[in-house]
Amino acid sequence: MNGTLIRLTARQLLGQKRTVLLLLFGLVPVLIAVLYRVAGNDEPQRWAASALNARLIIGTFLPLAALVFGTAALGSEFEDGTAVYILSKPIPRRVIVLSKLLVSWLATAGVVLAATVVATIIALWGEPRDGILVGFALAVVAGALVYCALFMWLSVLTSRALIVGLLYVFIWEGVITRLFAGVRFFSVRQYTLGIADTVVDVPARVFNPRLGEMEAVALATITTALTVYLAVRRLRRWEIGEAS
Amino acid sequence: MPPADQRTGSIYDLGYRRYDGLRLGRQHAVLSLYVYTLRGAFGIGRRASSKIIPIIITVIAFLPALIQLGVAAIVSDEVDIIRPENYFGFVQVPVALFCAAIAPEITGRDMRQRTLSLYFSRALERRDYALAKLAAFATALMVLTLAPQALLLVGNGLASKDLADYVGDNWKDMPRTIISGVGIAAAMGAVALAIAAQTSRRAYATIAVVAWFLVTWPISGILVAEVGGAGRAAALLSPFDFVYGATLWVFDVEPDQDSVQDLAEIPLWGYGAAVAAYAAAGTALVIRRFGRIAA
Amino acid sequence: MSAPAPPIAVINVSRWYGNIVAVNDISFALGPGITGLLGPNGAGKSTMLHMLSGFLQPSAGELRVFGESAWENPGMYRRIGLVPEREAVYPFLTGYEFVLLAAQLQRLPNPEEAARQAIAMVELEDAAGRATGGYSKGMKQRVKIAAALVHDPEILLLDEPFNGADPRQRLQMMAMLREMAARGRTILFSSHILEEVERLAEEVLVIVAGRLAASGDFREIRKLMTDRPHTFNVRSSDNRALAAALVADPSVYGVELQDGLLQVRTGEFAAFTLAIPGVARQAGVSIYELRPTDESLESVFSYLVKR
Amino acid sequence: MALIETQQLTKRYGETVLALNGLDLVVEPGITGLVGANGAGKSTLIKILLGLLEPTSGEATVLGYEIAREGPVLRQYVGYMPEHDCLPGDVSATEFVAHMAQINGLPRAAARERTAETLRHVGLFEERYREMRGYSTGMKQRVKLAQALVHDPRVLFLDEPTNGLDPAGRDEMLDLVRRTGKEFGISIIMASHLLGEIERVCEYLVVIDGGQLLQQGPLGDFTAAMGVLAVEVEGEAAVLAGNLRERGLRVEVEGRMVLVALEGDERAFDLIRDSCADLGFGLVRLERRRQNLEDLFRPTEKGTAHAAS
Repeated sequence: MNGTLIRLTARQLLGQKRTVLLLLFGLVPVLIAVLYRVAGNDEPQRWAASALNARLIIGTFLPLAALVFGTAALGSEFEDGTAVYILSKPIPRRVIVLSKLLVSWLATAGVVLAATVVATIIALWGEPRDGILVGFALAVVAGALVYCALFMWLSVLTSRALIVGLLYVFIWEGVITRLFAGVRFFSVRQYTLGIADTVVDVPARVFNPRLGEMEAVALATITTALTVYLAVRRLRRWEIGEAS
Repeated sequence: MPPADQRTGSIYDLGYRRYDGLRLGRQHAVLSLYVYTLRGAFGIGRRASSKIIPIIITVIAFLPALIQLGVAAIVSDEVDIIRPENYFGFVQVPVALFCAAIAPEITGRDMRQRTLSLYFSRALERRDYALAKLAAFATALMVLTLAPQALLLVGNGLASKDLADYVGDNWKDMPRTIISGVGIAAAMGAVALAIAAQTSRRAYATIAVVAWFLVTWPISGILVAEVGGAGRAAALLSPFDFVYGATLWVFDVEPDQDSVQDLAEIPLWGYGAAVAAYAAAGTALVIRRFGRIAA
Repeated sequence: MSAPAPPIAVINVSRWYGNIVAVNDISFALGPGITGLLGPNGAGKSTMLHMLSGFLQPSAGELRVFGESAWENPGMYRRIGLVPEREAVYPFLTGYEFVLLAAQLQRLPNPEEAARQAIAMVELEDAAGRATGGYSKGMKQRVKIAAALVHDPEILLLDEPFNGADPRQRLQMMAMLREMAARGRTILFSSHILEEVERLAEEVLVIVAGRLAASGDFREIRKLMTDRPHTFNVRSSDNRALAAALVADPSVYGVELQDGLLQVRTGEFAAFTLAIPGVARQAGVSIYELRPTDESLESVFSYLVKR
Repeated sequence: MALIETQQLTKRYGETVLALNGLDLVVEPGITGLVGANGAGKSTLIKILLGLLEPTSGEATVLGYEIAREGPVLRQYVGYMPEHDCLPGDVSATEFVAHMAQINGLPRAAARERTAETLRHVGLFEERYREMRGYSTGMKQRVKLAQALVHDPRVLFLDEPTNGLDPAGRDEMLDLVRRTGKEFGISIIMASHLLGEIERVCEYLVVIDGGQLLQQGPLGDFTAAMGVLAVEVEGEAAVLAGNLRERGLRVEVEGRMVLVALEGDERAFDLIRDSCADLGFGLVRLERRRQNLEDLFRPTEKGTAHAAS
């Protein structure tokens, strides 16, 4: 890790305007939770776990935030032509990737975790939490890391990382995983939900992920390590564009 | 050709020549920009890498039609035929992808590369530019919404035992299909372009368009199904939901049990009105944006 | 220990992109001093500099910086400073922060002091507190140089460093580079403008169409370049009379009269320039303008290569 | 009919910046140089005449068309080459220029023919089928000129057309502009802050400063017997300089060049010639130096040169 790179990346990712937009974005699940409480429906546990957290936050907000930060942290350096300045320094490529990853992870996890915690507390106000709050908080933080690592690798692989990432999240994870059960082993969303299940203690009717707890933790770890390794390897052999 | 024995020769001046032919004016300019943009949306006339993504998305839009026709050709024609309104339910997804990937290119390219000043200094008004771009993008989306349906209609007709019978049975769906296809393209295209035109950075434009589709979708689902009450109006928030509601209205079909449209209890014509309102608002925003932008 | 490796050694290096050969079997070695890498646009200068700076892998041949391979070797950046051609900077950083960033990434013991010194070297103190996003092209160029110099590298590679600089800034940058060269630094800069290279470089490498067309002492090469068939454009008080007088001179191949302009073709550059003042005086003609044409690098080089 | 006429043309940006300040101007057809320092209002004027910007107040006509009411009609007959980059990188020059021709109302077939012809005219050959992203600055400038010319405009607005070009490219571009104006009778308005460029191309000069007309007139009025001669010799520059000083000229040495002040003295040409002949130096180059506008309007010992005329 390199403090200078971390500070630089933080300034790149968290411009004034973007931070405001992001906070508004994080506010949406909270508002929905408030509306839910006002309407006062039954089965708040099932709603908080399966609808709010699994579907809305982990299904949509987490990958979107990770997509923005994960691809921008390193990808914007290539797009803007500033990558030369950090690559022409005596810093191991591993340190560059890890520093950039750290910042994008913290930014993603920060926004989404805040939304998860506040929205879940509101949704389960006065109800037993049964590990839902802690479980999903943990899952969001872990899932943010896996997604960011994956998208960072994509961003050193292709200049259209954002589109590829979108296709992955919303076609592969969103549609294909639902149709073909075997694909669940290759879905970060399923890892994230599986990790939540290590803590969440509710009946399957309330929340039932498709991957076992241990499978999910192992696959998430492998995916992170592998994508970080691939990103570092790719960066080592990065060639400046011919035209640029 | 002059006869070979004719002994006269001429040397032609190949220098710059004046042009005194036709000048077709504004309409022609708008039409040219429309065609150029439409070609650009599918990467025609551009490098191979600009074609990949629009082609993949277009292929996705055609997949169900191709599968259905394949099955009909190989197995039998007794398989269930995909209803047009169901096809629209599916095709919304590639349309949304196309919006996310291509809308930022439609005007963003001109903004990034500062080509706008060349357009606005020509026989073209700013409003013309906005409308030509919008029309081209909506047309590109119609390729996705309508062409697979046309293929399906023709293919099924040819595969059926009696073509005349088939056409007769399905005739009344034609205008409905066209109205739905145009409505989806207009509403989604106008709003997506209005969002994308706010920034010249491709990445942010893409994310903003995606956020419109994907953040409103679960919100609508959750507010309508799980929260209820006033939250049911959220069905008009998500493009997937209001567009599908409008399709149901056009085809005069009842929503499925427990679907968003069923639970929201909004009269189906309300979705039709929403489609019109979104299309109008998006168009107005695009015109406004290019009326003010510095060139 | 054996003799120290030269700062830069390039041995039979080629680089191709698919079927396009950008650099074709080039060899040279560089030591301390200023070397100009000269060539028309698209000749392969940038490709060569990118390979030297470790951002492109040679397709064939060997490329050594202080005896080590430049490829996949970030450690060497401790001893190399790099000024890329692209204008891009981090727009949200001030000039000082940008240079400080480079100093910190180089892990200098006192980065603040080093950054201040580098900024002083390029005379950017006044603008150092402003965001680089608002800089002019010339200012961006200088702040990039400051960032490349901040760790006092032994080798400095500059890609078209004088683009966008006005004449005064150009002089100032040249003086700075000369001063670095005097301290034993190895400086390689690329340019497609002959005059720039002429004023700064003692040694020159000429790349044309991916090949090394000439190398060595600049004055000698300059002589080779000028000693070739030439065309001069002349305007005078009486073009017709001057033309008649010049045709008699053995150095002149031919003359051509156009409206208000006299074109003279000569086979011997030196002999012609020596003859024309006397010939004109004898004919009683005033010379208002005399310009050698096709001085563009492309034409000079294409002549060099064809020989 | 005047080519351009403006009345009290004013453009304000926000509260503080006054880019044009009640500009009254009449420009006749021909090749006209529009000079002024950066920020004098050159680009603003061009953009207003093209309809890219709305004036805060005042009126203008181009080719007899009122810009406020008849903009779209007028712009059929206008070509514009902006100062900044404006070319998409992912299409070929042919495709782009043909598109721009069509936007200007040319039917498709005519657009194609004119594109081929115009690109040839500006000197773009095999490259024209390639994507423009790989073009050099010189090639890009040529395409920018081609798109402004392709529809055969009656008036051409060029904003700093030599920006970013190397000396050879500069010469070629200026030559192209001159020929376009002289041989094809297209009126040209060329903005530049380098007087030397204007001098080589234009017949008339319009000088604006602080958003107002400073002066205008035929170019000869401005540059006759003014400026600096640059002399390059085969031999020691310092020796030549000393010799010329003895002959009574004001001389400076800059690198390999000897700079001679003209100061209205026609004899300088002959003195240089004779000096070279006497010293046995080869004369390699003798030309007027490109001059900054500031030099022209800087007061000299003889009083204000032209600024008060």
